[in-house]
Order: sequence, then C-alpha cells, then structure tokens
Amino acid sequence: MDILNALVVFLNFVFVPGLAYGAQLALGALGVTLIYGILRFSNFAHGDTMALGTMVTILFTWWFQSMGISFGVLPTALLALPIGIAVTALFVLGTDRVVYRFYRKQKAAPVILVMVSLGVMFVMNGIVRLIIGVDDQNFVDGSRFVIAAGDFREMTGLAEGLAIKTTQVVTVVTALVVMGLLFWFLQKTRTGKSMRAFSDNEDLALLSGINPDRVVAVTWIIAAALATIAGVLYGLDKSFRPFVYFQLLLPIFAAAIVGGLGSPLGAIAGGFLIAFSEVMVTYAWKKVVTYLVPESMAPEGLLQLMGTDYKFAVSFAILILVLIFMPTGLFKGKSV
Amino acid sequence: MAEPFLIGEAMTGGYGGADILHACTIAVEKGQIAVIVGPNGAGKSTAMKAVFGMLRLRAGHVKLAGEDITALSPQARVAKGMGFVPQTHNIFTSMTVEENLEMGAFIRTDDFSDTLAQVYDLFPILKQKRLQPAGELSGGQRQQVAVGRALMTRPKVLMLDEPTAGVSPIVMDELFDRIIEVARTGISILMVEQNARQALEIADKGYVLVQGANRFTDTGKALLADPEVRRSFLGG
Amino acid sequence: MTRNLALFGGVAALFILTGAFESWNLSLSILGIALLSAIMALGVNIQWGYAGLFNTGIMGFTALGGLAVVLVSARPVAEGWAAGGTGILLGLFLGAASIAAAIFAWNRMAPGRTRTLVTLAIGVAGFFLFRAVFDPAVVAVEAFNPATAGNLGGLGLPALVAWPVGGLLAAAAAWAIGKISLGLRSDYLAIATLGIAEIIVAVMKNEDWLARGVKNIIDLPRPWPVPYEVELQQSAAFVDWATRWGFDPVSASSIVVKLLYIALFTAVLLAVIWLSERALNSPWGRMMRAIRDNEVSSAAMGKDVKARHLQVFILGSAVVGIAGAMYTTIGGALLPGEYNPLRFTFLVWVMVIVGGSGNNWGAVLGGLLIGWLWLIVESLGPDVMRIMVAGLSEGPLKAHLIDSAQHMRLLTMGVILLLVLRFSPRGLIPEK
Amino acid sequence: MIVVEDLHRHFGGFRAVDGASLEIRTGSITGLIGPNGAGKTTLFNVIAGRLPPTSGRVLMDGEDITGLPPHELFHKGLLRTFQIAHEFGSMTCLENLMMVPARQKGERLLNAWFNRRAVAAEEAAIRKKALEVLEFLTISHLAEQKASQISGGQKKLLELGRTMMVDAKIVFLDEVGAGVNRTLLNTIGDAIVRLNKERGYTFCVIEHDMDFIGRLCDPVIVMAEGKVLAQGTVDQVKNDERVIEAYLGTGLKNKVKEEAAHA
Amino acid sequence: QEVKLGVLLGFTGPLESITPAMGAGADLAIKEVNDSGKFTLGTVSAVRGDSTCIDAAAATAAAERLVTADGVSGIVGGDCSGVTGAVLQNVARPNGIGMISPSATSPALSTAEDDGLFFRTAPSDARQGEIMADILSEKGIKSVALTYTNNDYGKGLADSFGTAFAAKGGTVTISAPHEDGKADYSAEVASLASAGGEMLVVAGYVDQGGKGVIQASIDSGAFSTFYLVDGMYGEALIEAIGEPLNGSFGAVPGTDSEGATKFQEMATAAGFDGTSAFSPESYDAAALILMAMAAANSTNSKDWTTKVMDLANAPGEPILPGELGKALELIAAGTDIDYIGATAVELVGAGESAGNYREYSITDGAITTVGFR
Ligand SMILES: Nc1ncnc2c1ncn2[C@@H]1O[C@H](COP(=O)(O)OP(=O)(O)OP(=O)(O)O)[C@@H](O)[C@H]1O
Ligand SMILES: Nc1ncnc2c1ncn2[C@@H]1O[C@H](COP(=O)(O)OP(=O)(O)OP(=O)(O)O)[C@@H](O)[C@H]1O
Ligand SMILES: [Mg+2]
Ligand SMILES: [Mg+2]
Repeated sequence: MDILNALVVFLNFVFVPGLAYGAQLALGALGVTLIYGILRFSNFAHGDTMALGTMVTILFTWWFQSMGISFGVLPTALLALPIGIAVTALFVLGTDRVVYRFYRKQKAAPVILVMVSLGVMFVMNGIVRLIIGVDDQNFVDGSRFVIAAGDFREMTGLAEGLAIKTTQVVTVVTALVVMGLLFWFLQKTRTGKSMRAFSDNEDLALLSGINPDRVVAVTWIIAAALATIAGVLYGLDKSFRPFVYFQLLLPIFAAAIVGGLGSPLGAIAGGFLIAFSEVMVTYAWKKVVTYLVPESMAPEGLLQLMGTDYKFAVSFAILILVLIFMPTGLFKGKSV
Repeated sequence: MAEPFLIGEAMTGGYGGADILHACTIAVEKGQIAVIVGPNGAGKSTAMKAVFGMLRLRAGHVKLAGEDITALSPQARVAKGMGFVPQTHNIFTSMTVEENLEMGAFIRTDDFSDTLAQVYDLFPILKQKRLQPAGELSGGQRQQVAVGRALMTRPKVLMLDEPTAGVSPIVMDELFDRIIEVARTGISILMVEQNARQALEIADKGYVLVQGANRFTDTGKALLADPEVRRSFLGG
Repeated sequence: MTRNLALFGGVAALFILTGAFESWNLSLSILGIALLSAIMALGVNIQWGYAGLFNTGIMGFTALGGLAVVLVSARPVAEGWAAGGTGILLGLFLGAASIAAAIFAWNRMAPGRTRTLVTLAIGVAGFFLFRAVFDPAVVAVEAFNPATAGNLGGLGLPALVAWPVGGLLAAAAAWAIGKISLGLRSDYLAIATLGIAEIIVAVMKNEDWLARGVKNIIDLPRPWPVPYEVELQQSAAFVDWATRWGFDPVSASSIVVKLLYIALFTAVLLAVIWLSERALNSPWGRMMRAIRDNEVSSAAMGKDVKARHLQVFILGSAVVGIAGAMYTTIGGALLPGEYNPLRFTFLVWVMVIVGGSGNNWGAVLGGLLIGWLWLIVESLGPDVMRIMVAGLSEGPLKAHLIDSAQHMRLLTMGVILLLVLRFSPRGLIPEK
Repeated sequence: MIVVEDLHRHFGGFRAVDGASLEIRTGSITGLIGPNGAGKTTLFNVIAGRLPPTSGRVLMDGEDITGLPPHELFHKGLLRTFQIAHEFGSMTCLENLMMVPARQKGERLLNAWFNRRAVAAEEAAIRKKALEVLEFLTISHLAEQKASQISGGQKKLLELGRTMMVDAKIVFLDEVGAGVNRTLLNTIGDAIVRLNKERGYTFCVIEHDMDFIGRLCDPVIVMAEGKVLAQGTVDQVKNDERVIEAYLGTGLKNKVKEEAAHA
Repeated sequence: QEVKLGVLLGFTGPLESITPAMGAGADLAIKEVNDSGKFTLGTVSAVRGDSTCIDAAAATAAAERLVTADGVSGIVGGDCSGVTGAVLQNVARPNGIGMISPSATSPALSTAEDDGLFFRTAPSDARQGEIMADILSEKGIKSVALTYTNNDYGKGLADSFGTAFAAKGGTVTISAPHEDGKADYSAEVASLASAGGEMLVVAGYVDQGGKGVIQASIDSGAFSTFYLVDGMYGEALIEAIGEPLNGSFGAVPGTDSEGATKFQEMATAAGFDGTSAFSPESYDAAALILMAMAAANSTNSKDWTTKVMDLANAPGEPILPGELGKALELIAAGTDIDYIGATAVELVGAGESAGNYREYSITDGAITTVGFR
C-alpha cells in the first residue's frame, strides 16, 4: 500500500498531461466556437490559422533571440506573441475581405462557408509551408520545468516523480483566463452583445443600428488572437510542425462540439473531456494498482481497458455517448 | 402644405422578380399616426421594407424630414432616428428579453434605464421573463418584446409591421394606448395592421394598399366610414 | 440546360487537355478515380441534398466497402482459420449477442435503477466474455506468419461480387450508426459520424486478423472482365492488334485496362443516377425535401421523419460503400492508413457543394471536376510555381521557392476551389 | 373526442401547463382563448405529440394517445397548424399542399422507381385537390411561388390549406387569424363551419380575435397561467369577471372617447 | 539527350518533413553522375512526383504522370510501403518500369509479383527485428516497453522484434502503437510508463510521433534510455531533445565502410541533413539505377533492372558515395563493381537489402559508432 506514490503516478502520467492537453484543445476550441457562435460556420482553416500565427511568432522570437532579448524564466515567444497576433489578425481580416465577405453578402448557407474555409485552409496550408517549411521548429527557451521529475523525487523522497512544465502551467492558466474573458466579453460588454445579436438575427441587428462590418472584424480579430495564443502555447509545450497543427483540427472540433458550439464554457469543458478520455480509458492501471494493493496481489496484466491504438476511437465513443444524451453538447450549443 | 416628416413617394420595386410595389406612396406627419391596411400579399410589408431601405427601389424615393435618404443603408437610417419592427423574425431568439431590449437601445449613448422601466411598465410580463431567452416565449410575448425593442430606440419615427398580431385583447388595448401616447410626444408612427378597425380609429391617416398600389387614402375615420373599404378590407 | 452541357463539356475538355499535354494514361487513370468520386458524391448528395443530413462519416463507409473487397475476394488463409477462425466468430457472436441482450433489457424493463444496473451488468459481463473468447483466438490467428499473413483472409470469390457486398456492409453499418446518431442535428451529427468513421478505420487499422491492419493487403484480384496489362502484352493477338492500329502495345494495354474499368464504373454511376433521379422527381423526393425544409412540420403532416432519415442514410451510405469497394478494387490493395477524413470525407463534400447540392448532375460534375483537380494539382502546382518565380532573379529566395514547389499542390487546390465557389456560390449546377 | 386529464408541462421550474383538464366534444368547434403565455400553444404541442407532457394523459376517442409521435397522430386524423408559420420554404406553395396526403404510393421508393404509372395517376388527383384548396384561399396565383417568398399572412393561409388536403377528424388551429385580413378571415371562418358541418371535422381554435371566436365557437375554454380558468358559451365567458380582468380588458373605446373629451 | 529519373516520395502528407532530405539524397547522386561526365546515355534529370505517402490514388496518378507523361526510365520510390505496392502493381508493372524504393520495408513486398522490376535499398523489417533483439539481449536487457508508429513499417518491425526478443528470453511489457503527426502522446506515454521496462524501444520516425513519445517520456521521467530503430536515426533528434538523449542507442543499416560518413560529408556540403532518415538509402537507390543503366548501356527498364543485383553485390570493386564517376569508368571498362554506397547495399532474395547494421550510441550529444552487424 502506497497511496502517495500511486497518486503521484496518476498525477504525473494522467492528470498533469491531460490537463495541459485539455487546455491546449480548449484554447483552440474557443476560437472555433467563437467563429461558429458569431459568424455561424465551422471554420476549417482554424488549425492553419494557428499554424500561421505560430509561424509569425516563431520568426519574431528568433529575431528577438538573435538580438539577445529574453523574458527571464518565461519563453521569449511570449514577447513575440503580440506581434504574431497582430500579423495574423491582419491576414485573417484580409481573408475575410477577399473571401468570406462575398458569401456573407449573399447569405450563403453555412455549409458553403465551411467549404470555402476548406479552400482557405488549403491556401494557408501552402503559405505556411512555403515560408517556414514542413519541419519541426523548436523555439522554446526560458526555464523548461517548474518542477522536474528527478527534483521532485529528491525533494519528497518518493519513488515516483512528478514533472510540471512551465509551458503546462502557462497553458492552463491562459486557457482559463481567456475563457473567462471571452465569456465576460460576449455576455456583458456592449460589443459582445452586439456580436451575439448579429449572429442571432442579422437583419434585426441592422435594424438596431449594429454595424455588421465592425462585428465581423472584431470577431476575426479575437479569433486570430485565440488561434495564435493556442498555437504558440501548443508549440512551446510540444513543438511546431504545420502538419500537426492541421491534425489538431479534429480534436479541437470535437471539443468545441461536445461542449456545445458557441459556448466558451463548453469549449473548455469539451477540451478537457476529450483530453482526459483519451488519456484515461486507454491508461494501463497496472502501476497505480501495484502501489495500492499488497505486493502479493500485484497484477500480472496491464489492466488496460483498451489498447492505446483505440484512444481516438474511445474518445470519440465517449463524445458520441455524451451527444446522445445531450444532443447539443454539454452547454446547450447552437446549431445552424 | 409642407412636406410630411417621412414619405416614401411613388415607390416601385420588388424582390428581384416582378415588381411588387407600383408607384406606392406612404407618408406620415410629425407626431401623427398613419396606418396601412390591405389584403394579404398586398405589399404592405414590402412597402415598409422599402421605406426602411431593405429593398432596392426601381423608382421613387424616400425622404425623412425633407432629406432624401433613398440611398442610405438600413443602419444609417436607424442612426437618423428611424425604428422598425418587422412582421416576422423580429426578436433575437437566443438572447434574453432584457438583452433584446438593450439591443434596441444599441445606438443610444445616454442612460436608457428609464425607457427600460417604461417598457416593463407597458408589458409587465416581460419584466417577469427578463432573463429568459426570448425564443422560449409564447407568440404574443415575443410580439411584445419586438415592440418593446423598437420603443427602446427612442426613434423620431417608428414603423411597426402588425405589432398586435397574436397579442391578447387586453395587451392590444394597452399597446394602442401607448402608441397614441408615443405619438403625442412628437414621434411619428407608421404601422401596418390587420386589426384594422381599432387601428384606423386612432389613425390620423389611413392607406389601403391593394396589389402594391394605393387604393384609398384618407383619414382613419373617413376610411372606417367608407362602406366599400369596410366590406372589402375590414371584414364588414 | 445548355449551360450544364457546356459545363460537362468543359470538364471533358480538362480531361482531353490532360490527355494531350500530359498523357492519355494519366488522363484515364484520373478519370477512373474521378468517376468513383462522382459516385461517392452522389451518395452524399442523397443524404445532404435530399434530406439535409450532415454526414461526415463518408470515410468510414468507403473503408467498409474496401474491407468487403478483402473479405469477399481475397484468398482465404487456411492456417489462420484453423488456428482461431471459430474462436473469432464465436467471440464476435457473443459480443453481438450481449449488445442485443443489453438493448433488449433496456427496452423491456421498466425505467429505474434496476434497469440501468441490469443493462450495465449485461454489458460489462458481455465485454469480458467477449474478450475471453476473442482475444486468444486473435492471438492465434495473428501468430501465423505475421509478415505476410496473420489474418483470416477472404472467401476467394470474384471481385465483382465484392461491390454489392461493399454496399450491403456499408448499409448495415449505416443502419446501426443511424439508429445511434440520427437524433443529432447539423454539426453535432457531423462530429458523431466523423467519430464513428474514425472508429471504423481504427478497427481496420488495429485488428490484424481482419485484414492485416496497417500491414496492408496487396495483390487483390481484378474484377471480370479486366485483364492484367502484362497478360495483354504477352498475348500475341493483342500485340498484333495494337501494332496494326499503330499503338505501342505497352501503353495500349494499360489504356485498355483503364477503359474497361471506366466502363464498369460508368455503368454503376449511370444506374445510381437513374435511380436517384427517379426517386428525387417523385412524391418520395418531395417528401424528402419537405423533411429537409422543416422537420417539425413534416412530422405534423404525418411523415415519419426518423424512418425517412434512416432510409436515406442507409441508401446514401450503401452507394458510398459500393464506390469504396470499387476504389479498393482498382487500386488492388487495401491500405487502412489511406483513409483520412480530408481525402475521403471533406473532399467529397467539396465535390457536392461545388457541383451544387441537391442536384444529382451537379454532384457528378463536382465529382469529376474536383476528382480531376485533386489528382492533377500534383503536377499543376509545381508548374504554377515555376511560372510564378520565372520573373524572379536567381538567389536564395528563388531557390527556396522552387524547393518548396510541392507545397503548391494544396495551395493551387485551394485557390481553384475558392475561385469556383466565388463564381458559382450555389454550386455549378444549382438545385432547381 | 379529445379528453385532457390533469396535464402538466413544465419548463425547468416554470409551469407552462399546470394541471389543465378539458374536453373537446366530437363535432364541436371549441375555442381556446387566454392571455399571452397562458399555455395554449404548449397545450397544443403536448396534445399533438410535439412535446412530451411532464405528467397527465391525453385521450382521443377513449384511446390513450399521450406521447405518441406527431406522425402517428396525423394518421389517426389529428392535424394541427402552427402559430409561427412552418412552411416548407424551398418548395412551391402547390408542393406544400401536395406533400400532405398520407400514404401516397409515390412515397414508397420501390413505386417511385418501378411503378411510375400508378404514381402518376395518384399525383394528378392530389394536384387537382391542391389547386382547389389554393383557389379557395385566394392564393392560386402563388401556386408556383416558393413558400419562403410569400407574405406573412399568405403563409398562414397555406398553413390552414394543409389541413384541408386530407380528411381529418380533429384539427387544432393555432391563431390562424393573426395577420390575416379580416375579410378573408371571415371567409375562412365560413370554411371552418362548412368543414365542420359537411365533413364532420372537429375543431379546436386558438384565437385572440373575439369577433371570430364569437362567430364560430361553442363552447369556449379560457386558459390562464396553465390552468383552465373558465368554460362556457361565448357570452358566458365574455361576461365572466375573471376573464375580463385577465384577458379581455375593458376595451379601448373608452379611452379614445376620454381623449376626445379632453380635446 | 536526356535521361529522366522519377523521384516519387511523399512531399506532402505525414512524411513531408523527412522526404525533402530523401529527395536531396537522390538529387545528390544524380548530380554526381552528371558532374562526372562519364554517363554516356545522356544528361540525367530528376522529375519529382508526390506520393503523399498515404493516398494510393494520388500516388498512382503521380507515378502514371512520371511514367507516361514525363517518360522517366526508372523510379526512386515510393516511400511508404502501401502506396509503393499500389504503384508497383498499377503503374510500374503495366509499363515495365523499374523501381528502387529507399524506404518501403514491408515484408509483404518481398513476395509481391514484380516481374523483376522492384528493388529496395532499405532492408525488410524482419531482419532489423533480429538485430535489435541481439543488441538488447547482449546488453543484458531483459524487459522493454515498445512503441511503434502505426503503419506497416512500425507494425512489421514490432512484430519481428517481438518474436526475436522473446526467442532470446526477453519480454516486451507493452507494445503500444502511436499515430504519427498527432497532437499529443500522453496516453501512450502513460501506458508505456505504467507497463514499465528497463528501457523504451521506439520504432517510429525521427521527427514524427517517435520524437513526440521520447520527448514526453523524458519530460515526465517515464524512461531515460531509448533504443532507436533506423527510422529514428538522425542528428535532428539530438538537436531537438538534447542532453537527456545521452545513453540511448540504436542501429542503422550500414557497414564499417566509410560510406555513411562520406555521404554525410557530401550531404552537409550540399546543404542538407545526411543523417535524416532514409536519405542515404535514397542516394543509393538513385545511384544504383544509374549504375545499372550504364552497365546495361540502356535506359530501358527491362535492360537495366537485370543488372542491379550484379552491381549491388560482391564480387567487384567496392564503390562508396562520391565515387560514382570512378564506378562509371570501371563499368565502361567492363570491370565488375560492388556498390557499397552510403548504406552498404547488399541485395538478397527478391531484390532487397540484406541488411548490414551499424550499431551506435549517443554520447555527449554525438553519435558514436559502436560496432557492426
Ligand atoms: N421552451 C420553453 N422554455 C421555457 N419556457 C417556455 C418554453 N415554451 C414556452 N414557455 C413558456 O410557457 C408559457 C406558455 O407559452 P405558450 O406558448 O403556451 O403560450 P400561449 O398561451 O400560446 O400564448 P400566446 O397567446 O402568446 O401564443 C409562456 O410563458 C412561455 O414563456
Ligand atoms: N422574399 C420575397 N421574395 C419574393 N416575393 C415575395 C417575398 N416576400 C413577399 N413576396 C411577395 O410580395 C407580395 C407582397 O408581400 P408582402 O409581404 O409585402 O405582403 P403584405 O401586404 O405584407 O401581406 P400580409 O398581410 O400577408 O403580411 C406577395 O405577393 C408575396 O408573394
Ligand atoms: Mg406583411
Ligand atoms: Mg400561442
């Protein structure tokens, strides 16, 4: 019996990584959910917007690093982040001007906008690869760990270690703060309300004197900021590679949808749900149980419900189960 | 006679296909009430939309306080002091009742809490349902939200497309009452009504539209008194 | 009408130009795949265009079609069967039986805590029973010669049989999936079907006993009447014939093979479109449109919305399944790693939307056009890049761009897609 | 024909229908009135299978129909219209009507594929009927117009027209009159009476126009706050103090007169 | 006159980050041959095709273009076994075009019908599994956790290693696949850590999921030493992970010849990473095709494919990277050569690499050769 070690194992391998990954998904899902909530379509280009924003940030980070600027224990990339956001916002606004606006004027069906965003996705896909290439880019600096596994073992004398990375902490905190801000912004501020009004009934929004162009612009700017933040934090924690950012799209959408499209709270809940179901269901409980039961009863097998090969399958199965009982997600999302 | 405060003059146009409106003219004087009646599909709503700039006119123009606003966008007209309650889709269904009303006051920069109180006074049920999404309201309650939203704007001219459709008699009375009051404060009111007899009774001016053209135009009283109008358009 | 003919003519011209400037073999090879894409697009159009079902599980049905090809036409692996065939079948049967029992209990018992407990108990017990029988059998099967076999193999029947079986397999899956998820709307249905498709592919990737999983099955037989090119090249009669008409026997042989495939696919395409058009222009089609427009009101008008949704879902999925089977046949290999949502779900959606949803001919046109585009950008993209950098002076920038030319593939795809949607936002052949 | 027993329908904590019990007699035209938010539409929705009740029962001809799905109720002869028009926007007005009849041969796929002739014959009959209905509703010129492109009142007419496409036993009309021209409403009233007399339809009508209710309905049921407040003939109800206070009000005329006096 | 060589690799898609170096490897060989001026059949040029690695239809179309439109005389490729098999059956055989794949390792390809047109410079997985088992058990390691990239390469390797290791008395505590290019590998690492083992065997790609798993394992303290398969070989890994990787080891195809080093020098000079996975194999594939053409004195696949086995294997004058010119001279002179190249190519059976391996370990942030097998 060794409850402490069992707990530490669980925290180290399931809880902390799940939390960080959940926060990363949540940040991405916030952007998706915002676009869906206000502009009413699923933006497939979001993953590549994240890649673009991260790319710009990386380029500036490198420049800062070469000039000897740093941010203490925190990664320099956080300094470059505002620039990344600004550039991405400009780009995205340009895209809206050149592409999406036309369909909005036409009152095109949401599915058409989805396909259009797929087109934009391909284009951004190409641009990012043309500029920074397809390789892994490492741009992390500052101190890597808040606490490393080895240090933890030394400190506590336990057999198991617990590692917490700086980026994990930053990500989780950012995700919660951003979620709170977004919720407050949409629910309480005048601009936020006008955005919701616009998404609810565009014609009536006009009749209330709401300026649609402003609403759209603000939405895109926030979405660009969210995408860049999400992308950079993800890149800091793992690494930057355009293809992975594209692949992130799927779990991000799953998170946004299972949480309830259009709901910032839902995006967060969905992110954690997806992340934890991926990690938990395929987890081999052997080690935890070994610590918990008397030595003689230590398990032979892995105590794994399903192989990790099925982690996506399982997380999707859970998602479907949730939707069967809550057809518009955990937080009553919208649907078009 | 001086020009009316708001006039849509000889408006001709439609939704892209054949013209719906044929040289149709609608006007309202400052602080007065004008009512449009007519059979279903006559083009009443279309005329309202045309006045509000939600329809491209092929001919004719719209003037507000002497200024030609034919080319302005709907938002710009709102800024000029026009308010409109459409016949359908006239509330924000996913927003709470209170937020709907706040959206009505979107262009106002002053403190609108007294107007809000007035609206709640007029429609007490809305105060009860303040925090409920408007989409969950009953048909009549939605209608009250819609009118309330327009009142929040404090417009110079208020255009209502069938404000009383689906509201109970007691609320309808209140509503007409309030409309008179509003008009007395100098706000012009242009409305379409199927509860035509009550509406014409309080109207300074009445229009009967048929197939997109003016058929009869007179004071409300006079129209009410006209047997042909009564028979063909007011249900006897 | 003339506009539509012109559009089809335009697409035909694209293929002809490909033939003239690249090669006829390439053009026909793309045409074959494009025809399959068109059939898939028709399947999706049945679901979306007729009934407004946002199904993004197309990839799963395609994969099931492919699986059918292996199960039907691959050679059986006798050793595998001997080692664990019965165990696997028994395990699957037990699994299905316990699911059925759980559902039965849920439906028959009065709501309450006992019902939940009993259903759960059946489910859990069934799961462990299933694993107990199934796992050892799987281990036994997969142990036999894992490098080249390790599976049960198929029935060794003709490949043509696999096509309808692919449709049936997809239809059966669609029935189950529809039962589970058709209560969901719009994007929620989309993510549910997307998820189920991922699950299907995950099973195909990881259950080696089924079709070797990620180790792939290659060398699947060709359908009647398609011969192997090598055989043709060795047949004196064919070589004679080819040389008489002035063809090179090698390229002639592969053109003949492609034409045969194309003829088969076209036959299927025409059959599907005929049935589909007939259905659409009938009271059935009218009912479906009504349901798509307003479910609440159609239900109030006596239409059984759920049953109709299930019906179109099954029909559309079956069509996709057939196309999936044909796809695996023409490739001659089942590669589970190939099934990714971008290619087999969203690209098909692009076809439907670009073509014009709700319109069968639109879907076909979209399928042919986007099918062509997807495969031609591979050579088009770098060409575009060459043209673009032609004006640049030599230097690191130019070198970098030329090195990255491959990435023009998706960029070009995106730009053309955006252009098409820009100039006909409701699709090339919009719904009437 | 329809008996509603102690029906409840709650939304969260809010009791939209709160223990309503009522009866709709066969062959009657029953009026259902009450202030906005009284729960009338909710009651309709529960009876017609759109919403499950929180508790209570609905009987139709003695048979328990609580919670049956709408399409099954339709086949039992129970039809309803919607307060907020639910047209099939992308279909023409004619098609809006033609889709209504139940069990059309052509709605079975096999017939649609392989039995075109029988389908065509049936179609002709349905089309004829639909055109008649459009004619009656004065909107035959809109037969080929998309239903999303007609005026608000015309949508209401179409809504009513659908109930005329089949032989119903009981029809629930939710404010067909709102937004309909009064002259036309009179004609509609006549049609309701005729369907009631000649074809034996039973009607339950929600309406805020008391003239209309007065002309057609007997008895009238008044709902308020989810319960039945009063019941009786039009005159009884009109003079009921509670009904006047909750619903009818004292009328506008007095105030207008007052005003005239002021001036 | 122009001789075209198709280079069919997944320049977009999941392997897009390793294919550039592979393409560059092939280009390097072609350039060397051209610069030598000894290739009499014409100027060689590379035509690239994008196999996408996963999309068989796209790969087939790309190959179809290379063969029928561009008229290539041989193909370096494809990269992933699945699409390679499809291209072989649907394009190469029908058109009688020879292919040498630098990276398709699936054992199933050994038995595929190929009319003698298909070769590969990467050894089949079966062989590597044995080598791995040998190395580990010689180090006295009894139990390992294993993670493999979930494709035919990873799965095949996992299978063969599992069998071989068990035969030597070792245990694989868990064999967990990972998908490449995914966002997160915590679930895999959690299970691997729970199952335990003296070290983690990583059968993946150097900058894909394999790297992700290693990174996460180190970060969470799950494992500290790793066995790296050939796909995991590369400076890039050391660069990305850094010091914690010290003590890990692995093996890559290679002999004690200086071939590998030489290739890396040449690669560095040409401006790409020669240690990137399958880049040397690509160099060898291209070089072999050209040597074979020279030997057959024909660009026709039917002719040159018959020469490949001869050239690749002893006896003969050994040829290293950078000596292609010399090789051409020898061939012209009629002397037999034994192409060693960057990866000690030795073709056996149905034209696949026999598999000599160079065992290495990572010490002080650098790759040090330990021995050869
Ligand atoms: N989905 C819902 N969620 C919450 N409350 C609801 C919902 N639907 C209706 N209500 C409430 O139930 C009450 C009854 O609504 P209902 O639509 O039945 O009224 P009604 O009698 O038809 O009124 P009207 O004459 O205005 O049409 C209203 O107060 C409404 O706000
Ligand atoms: N969106 C539209 N597109 C095309 N035609 C339309 C559209 N909306 C309405 N119409 C047509 O325009 C004519 C006038 O419609 P309008 O809505 O103005 O009538 P209305 O007088 O307001 O009638 P109601 O009293 O029924 O509301 C009708 O014949 C209608 O069919
Ligand atoms: Mg109107
Ligand atoms: Mg109501």
